[in-house]
Amino acid sequence: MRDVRLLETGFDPAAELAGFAHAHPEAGGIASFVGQVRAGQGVTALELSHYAPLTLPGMEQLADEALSRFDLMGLQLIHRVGQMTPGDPIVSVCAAARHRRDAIAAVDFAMDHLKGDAWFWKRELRAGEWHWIEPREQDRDDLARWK
Amino acid sequence: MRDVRLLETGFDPAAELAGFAHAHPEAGGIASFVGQVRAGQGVTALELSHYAPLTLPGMEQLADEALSRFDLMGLQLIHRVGQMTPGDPIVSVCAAARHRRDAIAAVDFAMDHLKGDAWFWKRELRAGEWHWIEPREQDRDDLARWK
Amino acid sequence: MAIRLVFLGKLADLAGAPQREIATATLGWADLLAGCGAELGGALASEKVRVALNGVIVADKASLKACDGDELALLPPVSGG
Amino acid sequence: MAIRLVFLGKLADLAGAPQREIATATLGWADLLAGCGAELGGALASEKVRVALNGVIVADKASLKACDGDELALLPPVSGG
Repeated sequence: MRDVRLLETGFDPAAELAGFAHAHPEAGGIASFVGQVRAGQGVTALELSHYAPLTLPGMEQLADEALSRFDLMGLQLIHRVGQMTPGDPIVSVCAAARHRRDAIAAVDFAMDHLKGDAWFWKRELRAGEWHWIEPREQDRDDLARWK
Repeated sequence: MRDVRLLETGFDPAAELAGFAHAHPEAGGIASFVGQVRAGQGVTALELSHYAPLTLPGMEQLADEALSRFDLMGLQLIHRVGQMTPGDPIVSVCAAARHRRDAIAAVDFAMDHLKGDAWFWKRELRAGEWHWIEPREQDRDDLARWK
Repeated sequence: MAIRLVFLGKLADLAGAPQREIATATLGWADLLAGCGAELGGALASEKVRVALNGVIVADKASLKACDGDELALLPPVSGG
Repeated sequence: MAIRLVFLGKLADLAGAPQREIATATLGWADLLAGCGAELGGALASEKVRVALNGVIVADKASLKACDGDELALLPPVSGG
């Protein structure tokens, strides 16, 4: 099962994980990662913008790469766009595999690429002003591990 | 939050993940792994036994090691014992961290140790006969990565 | 006769709007930078800015040639996840 | 006067029961192996089998000395997760 979605509205990562696990009874394990808007640090809102002609096709290509690179039974990539508030989920990745290392590595791989090599732009509202988030050096290093 | 449990009865990993995520609004991300009894391959039941004086204390020590080794905001380790059927969850690990790599690495670390260095013994019922599961060479190699 | 420019991320702030139409039959990269003024043009000139022509990334910006009806997206470094 | 033996995993199958009481005041490792018979004693002799005395892993099995009232757990290689 390959399930790739770009969502304009909120979603429930635990419910998505439950549905994904239910769809893969033959898998030995399911790894997941959920990124959420951090509470604290004065951030009152976060907005993710995207470029429709590139963003979802890029996510689908990423899913295909992960499926060919790791021994997976299924992969789910869900990414929010639009405005979110602290505690809201931004991204969820689930990978089902016969053996756990494949599932965990696929989640690691997909997250590095969603973070550093997918067509999203993020800004935060702090004290009433929007600030664009620049990519971190760490994100580039994380991505370079897979080259 | 450190939450370590050894359960005699079934549990809902998605609900546990939801509760864990809710308890960590300040985390940027939550990584998880759920191991489940594989459907297919003729396995009709799986039984995990443990040794009470060692097993839960060992899991608590493992949680402490993960919390000191990685930059985490919380860690949850849940492991079933007793008899299970295909599709049932066996183990769930959730790690909350400011940055995703810590969360993912902590789940990887905890799973390798639950698999290869925790006091559990597993047997499978196939065609009406119980078969003890021997540790895999791969599990030893996985564990050796963290030495 | 028009070419549509789409500005992503902070480039939209610099451009003052997420989109802009340019009434021209053809547009090259140097024309685009020159036509955008010092601040926006300077930001676009960064090698980190990528360009998509009708949804396809342009490998060599210098050889870009957009025509009437095309959509040109200006893409600063990403920050997703 | 008794020492309780607890057999884990497949050792319980070989022992025929998960627990056994031995009516003795003290018990060393060699006594234990000898008293368990060829099949179970042979399995216990593996260096992969670990031993816990009252819930504490015994570092050097050869120096083990269990006394009346002690619990001795015999632990084959684990397979959790």
